[in-house]
Amino acid sequence: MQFYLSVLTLTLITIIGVAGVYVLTSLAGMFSLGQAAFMAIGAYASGILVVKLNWPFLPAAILAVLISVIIGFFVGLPTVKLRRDYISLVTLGFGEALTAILNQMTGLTGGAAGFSGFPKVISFPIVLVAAIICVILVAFFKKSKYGRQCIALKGDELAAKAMGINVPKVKMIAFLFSVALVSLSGVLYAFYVTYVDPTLFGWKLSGEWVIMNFFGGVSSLTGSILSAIILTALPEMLRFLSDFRMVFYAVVVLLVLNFKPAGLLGTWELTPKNVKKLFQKKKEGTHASSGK
Amino acid sequence: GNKTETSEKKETETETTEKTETPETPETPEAPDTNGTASSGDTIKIGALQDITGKTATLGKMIQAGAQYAIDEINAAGGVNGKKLELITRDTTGDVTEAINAFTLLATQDGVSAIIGPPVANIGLAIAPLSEQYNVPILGFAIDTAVLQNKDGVTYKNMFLFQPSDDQQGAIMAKYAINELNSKKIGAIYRSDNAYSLGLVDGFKSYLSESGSDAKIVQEVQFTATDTDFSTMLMKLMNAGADVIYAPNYTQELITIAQQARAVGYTGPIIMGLDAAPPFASLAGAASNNVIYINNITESEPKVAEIMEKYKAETGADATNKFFLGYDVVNILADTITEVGEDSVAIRDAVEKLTGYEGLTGIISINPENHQPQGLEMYIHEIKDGQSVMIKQYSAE
Amino acid sequence: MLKVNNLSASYGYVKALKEVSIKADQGQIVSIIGANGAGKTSLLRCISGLVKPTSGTIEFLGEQIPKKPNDIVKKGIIHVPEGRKTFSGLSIQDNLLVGGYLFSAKENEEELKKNYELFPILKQRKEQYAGTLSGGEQQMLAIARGLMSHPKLMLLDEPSLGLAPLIVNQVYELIAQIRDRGITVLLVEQNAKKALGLCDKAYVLENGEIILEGTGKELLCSESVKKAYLGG
Amino acid sequence: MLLQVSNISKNFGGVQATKDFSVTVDKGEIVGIIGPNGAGKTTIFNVISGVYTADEGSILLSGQNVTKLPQHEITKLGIGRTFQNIRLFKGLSIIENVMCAFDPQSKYSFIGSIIPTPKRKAEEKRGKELCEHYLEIVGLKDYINEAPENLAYGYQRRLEIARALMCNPKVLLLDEPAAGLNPTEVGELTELILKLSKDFGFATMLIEHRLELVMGISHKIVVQNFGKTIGVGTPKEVQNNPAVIEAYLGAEEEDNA
Amino acid sequence: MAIQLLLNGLAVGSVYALIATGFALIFSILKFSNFSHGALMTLSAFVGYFVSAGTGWSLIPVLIVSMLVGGLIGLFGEFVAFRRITKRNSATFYYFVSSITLGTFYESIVTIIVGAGYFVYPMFFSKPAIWIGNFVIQTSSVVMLGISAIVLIILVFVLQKTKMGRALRAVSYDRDTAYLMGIDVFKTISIAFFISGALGALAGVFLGIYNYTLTAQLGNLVVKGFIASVIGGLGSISGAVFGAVLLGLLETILIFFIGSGYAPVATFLIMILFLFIRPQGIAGKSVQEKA
Ligand SMILES: Nc1ncnc2c1ncn2[C@@H]1O[C@H](COP(=O)(O)OP(=O)(O)OP(=O)(O)O)[C@@H](O)[C@H]1O
Ligand SMILES: Nc1ncnc2c1ncn2[C@@H]1O[C@H](COP(=O)(O)OP(=O)(O)OP(=O)(O)O)[C@@H](O)[C@H]1O
Ligand SMILES: [Mg+2]
Ligand SMILES: [Mg+2]
Repeated sequence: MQFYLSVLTLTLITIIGVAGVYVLTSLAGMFSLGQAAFMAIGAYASGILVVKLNWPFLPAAILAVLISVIIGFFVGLPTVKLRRDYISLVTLGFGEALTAILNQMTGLTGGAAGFSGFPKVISFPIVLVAAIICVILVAFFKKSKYGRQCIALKGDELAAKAMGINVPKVKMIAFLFSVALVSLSGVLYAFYVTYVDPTLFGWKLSGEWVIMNFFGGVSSLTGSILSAIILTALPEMLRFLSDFRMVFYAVVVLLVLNFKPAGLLGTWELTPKNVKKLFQKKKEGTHASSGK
Repeated sequence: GNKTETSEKKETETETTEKTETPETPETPEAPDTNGTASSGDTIKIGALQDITGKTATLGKMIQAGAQYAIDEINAAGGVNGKKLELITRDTTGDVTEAINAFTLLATQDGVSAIIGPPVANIGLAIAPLSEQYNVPILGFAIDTAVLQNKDGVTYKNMFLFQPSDDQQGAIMAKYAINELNSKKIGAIYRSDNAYSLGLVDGFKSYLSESGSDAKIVQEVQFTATDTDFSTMLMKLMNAGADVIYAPNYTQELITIAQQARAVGYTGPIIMGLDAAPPFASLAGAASNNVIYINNITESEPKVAEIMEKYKAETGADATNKFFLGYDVVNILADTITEVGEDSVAIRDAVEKLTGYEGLTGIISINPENHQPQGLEMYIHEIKDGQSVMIKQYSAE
Repeated sequence: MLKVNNLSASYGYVKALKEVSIKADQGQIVSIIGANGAGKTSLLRCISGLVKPTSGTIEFLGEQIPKKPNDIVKKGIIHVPEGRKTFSGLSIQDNLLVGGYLFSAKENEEELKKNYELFPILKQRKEQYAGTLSGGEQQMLAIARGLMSHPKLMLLDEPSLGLAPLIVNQVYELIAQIRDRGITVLLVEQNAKKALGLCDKAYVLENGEIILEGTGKELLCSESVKKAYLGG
Repeated sequence: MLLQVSNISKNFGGVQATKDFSVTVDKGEIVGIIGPNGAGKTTIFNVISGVYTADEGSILLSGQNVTKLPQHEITKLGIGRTFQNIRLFKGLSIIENVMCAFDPQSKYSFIGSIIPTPKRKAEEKRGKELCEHYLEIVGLKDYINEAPENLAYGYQRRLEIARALMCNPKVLLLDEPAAGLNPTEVGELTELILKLSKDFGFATMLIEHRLELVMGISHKIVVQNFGKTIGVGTPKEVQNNPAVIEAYLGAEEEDNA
Repeated sequence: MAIQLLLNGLAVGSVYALIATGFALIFSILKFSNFSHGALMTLSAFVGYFVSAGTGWSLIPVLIVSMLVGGLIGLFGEFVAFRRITKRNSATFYYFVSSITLGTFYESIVTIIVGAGYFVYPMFFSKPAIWIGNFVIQTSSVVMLGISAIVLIILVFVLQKTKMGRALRAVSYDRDTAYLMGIDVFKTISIAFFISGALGALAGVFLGIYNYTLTAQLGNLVVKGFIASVIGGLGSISGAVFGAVLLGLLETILIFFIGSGYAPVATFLIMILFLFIRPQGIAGKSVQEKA
């Protein structure tokens, strides 16, 4: 029970991060290899506030997310204005730089030995509520003016500009929203696990999140969440495979990318309307068959 | 559904009552029945929370192998209290998040009496606060003492260390550098993104400053995982006039450092940690000459040599020091269980009082205050003509 | 020379071509006219191998055409695609040389010279990236690039699209010249008047089906064609 | 004067795409730009709409200098455009394509974009109504939830026009709107452009090779060749200008139906 | 010391260059950064290791075999991870995601075969270092510099001047139309992957020699190749090499003066600065998008 709860909680934390990456990658078409670094900022900033400066958790968490967003703004500046390919480069470089800083500022961060001493404030129900809220926020965002502008500029920046869309600004908004979500997932992680170290937040984690986005469905939020669940649980279920489980994981993802290129769900979203449609279709199906 | 629920409740109840107990109070006799973590049935289960895959798998696998070897020996001799020992291994994959899941499995589902802990500090650090929730002792090897205490300096009740800490190991090497090599100017090269490396440097430095000797670190250089070129860094040490180079790093890095140091013309002594134990000398070839290292074991010890030979014959692999750490800990556990039974709380209390256990990795006594081994000696070796020669036994104190 | 028999093709559910049969003889200009989405481009893509037909056959010089587009080019069929499709990041010269991919450097050199004579503007700009050329310049480049492969049959997809009237005239003169070199031309056009005026034979395609065929003159006079395609 | 373009030049690594181009366009006026391929017509549009910044010269929109402004701000000040090669947004439905042009004007904050505030609801509703209105004008009312890729070519062009209308243009730039249309469709398009120009009263600039369209509705035509203006005047004047005939129209007059 | 630093920087740069060229080649044709390249390097470095350990051959035959295998791995990767994406003409994102997954796949294969251990790479040179007066350079660096230079020159020549190079570039712009020109598109793409794989193997084997040891983590260096190729101008081979050498020099100097710890921070800041000054990369031409 404890074990399943723990896996579930960690999965929900991943979902928040993946929802953040969804905003950036699936909506705005930007590929970050440094989102995990913002998770680190969330974790460390809140940790320092609580553990070293004795702040209460809640204000610390809020300030940590705020700090991430401010740092995100400066990292974002060059990325939103430059060619799309450079986003991964700048964010990757930022991630590496941040890891270096975390390793070097031993007094504050514990360096490579990691940061421990987090009080265990976070438990499953809190994470569950946070995840649900975050997913709802992202769902609303997708249907908002910014969501639409993101999709528009993902397809054609020049045309987007010609429609009056302030491309750098919209990209920045998507980037910062993503940063906020990801860094929140960092805060939750830190105060659930009570320990973090710099190696947790490398570019591969960012890459994994991108994979989850694609695995679930090109631009489906539902799909991204579903795949976060599957791809986090999959390795856990495959523990017995030991070394082979990553092979298995990679093969599954490659198969989906190859044979179901739109991802598991394509663009389908779990909305009341779509569920109704699905239901109706089934009904129609049964009607038809019974009619025969 | 209902049944498990009630038993769970019981579990938490016992937990809370135990938490309020003072350490001196002896545990209640009925504890084994109510404590869900104690093993029952015809085997006694011992958990191994080890890095079986991932970057540090070589370490974890060796500990596991040593533990298994010891268990096989014990079972062949009839087991403990008439029961066989069984090793349940859970893989941390060297990743903190995975390690937590693995630990939770061991502590809540596998019903182990004790856990043989991970070799890497980061994993240990992540597990430590969690370990307070459960009643399973973790006998580990992560040499960072932060693994043993929380941030307020209170010792975690279930965490134990079974080899000299990084402070102690660093001190042993520093002591040797000052006393035996008469070094005045030391150059240090270490990995800044590796806790193990950093810990050994800290231990070394604090000994230097506390010893009052005039030897000092004249130059230190750090590298990170993706650095390929050490020659620039080594030249910096040489330029600073270092007469000894201190390199507390992993074996694969040590090979490169030794090779490149010799290539750029450094011929002086290089002091290394445990990682320069065999097979380092055979791997680094001529570059390994004039390397001094510490080890938990020495091959000149007949029992060690015998096991090594036997293990090699059985598996074709070489048993390293990690093997013997795992081996010793299982034997300590077996002794303890013989004495106090298989209840994990009883084992914990007994381990806390362990004194004078004569293992292959030295004479082990646990300091009940901080759960570290006390006065544990290490063997200093020097590599000459490709051969390791044991020079001295040293403890930090 | 080219014989298309009962060709059908579809994209998923969309049926682009239904039982289309056409014929072109050596040295002819055969044009296919039809509204947007009638299936003209699809027909050409079938002939050049980019689209696999669902049924029907395509014969060229009495043989079934090969499967892969690059093998079809070897047989002497070149497709100048709709919308020019020049290699935007390659210089004009490189574009032309890619057109001559199947030929030796020496043969290409000669052909290059010929084309530069035909299109002096291309020679002037030979180092410019094709992507930055204007539409008309790109169209010329696309045709010239097609000529580089010594084709026997040239498939031209809307070569006058977006071109200035003067250039349209030039392009049509060029097409006549190409025919005079003995190259058969299959011409797809919206600009029905021009195409019908030039061609030897024409087909009218509607919703993937051939609904009319005849000589250019016949169709120019046909009432239904006038109404639907000539704006009269 | 609504739009005043003075002496703009644009050079691309040695290619003088446009040189000293000037034009003025007034409310309700339709100005045609014709000229051979590569004459720099699209470049003029790109400079006016801010895709490129002019090397020299200035552009005044209602008296405001917009020469160096970024593209999206120029759009906001009242320049809407369509593209020579259709550029619709994939992944968005037809109505969403138009909504994208409304979104920059939409007046709710970031908070409104993540939770459904009343302001957001009101603005979304206003935008949707406007979109439907514009789509109705261009004749796409029945397809609003379709994917734009499924539209026929001519309708895609109309969608681009609807999107440009959503930008509340004072000046509408149409780059070859009739390319790829058959004569019947060109006729319908001509009517649409006239109607829009009359109803909205904006200035229209039109690049076109289909002379039946451009000659039929333009009040003034500018003829470009090699980046330079070689003739300005009414359609009649231009058609009889020998320089224009030589550079652009060609001798075969009967072709220009 | 300045000259010594320069030498060391060049040595590091030449390793990065070998990584970056393989990267740039694939970028130039399919427009994505192939993140499986690192794992491919590891895999082929192990091939080199096992070949040499098994046969005791000298450097050249070991290199040839590894490069051949590396090329084949490249072909394999293209076939299982990228071909369908190409056929469908999907967005480049797919390549990127697929390549990360493929990298994971290779990595786990390596781990299964060799575990987490380290392997001592065979030493092919009898003298580990060459002294020129007071300066020293490792023999492997010298050889590596030479080989990278030769490979680069051949590659640039092939791409710019030969038919195959033009075909590669044509395919990179428009696959369908390249087909219409008689180019066998998939063969061309395969060739690119083969060359890239062979280059990866070359880099892998040299990294093994240079590091003396080989672990499954070697592939992490792919990040350096990526940074170098972007600095160099995406898709430009010669740019990638310049980018790599620049990065190597920069890192060496930074390590000497501020230490390796903060070097990534400095690299990042310099990179940003660079992107502002020359956003198209060293060799990239700035082409304005045309509406
Ligand atoms: N790649 C594709 N996927 C799906 N449907 C397609 C595709 N290409 C064309 N179609 C459909 O096939 C039909 C025929 O298209 P085709 O391009 O052959 O027409 P066309 O006569 O060349 O039209 P145009 O004059 O616009 O060039 C159309 O209904 C079109 O929507
Ligand atoms: N971004 C660019 N880079 C380099 N050259 C360019 C660029 N944009 C346009 N040009 C050049 O400027 C000239 C004018 O191009 P433009 O597209 O404006 O012509 P146009 O009059 O619109 O032609 P068409 O009627 O064929 O569309 C052409 O020679 C073209 O090659
Ligand atoms: Mg067509
Ligand atoms: Mg134009």
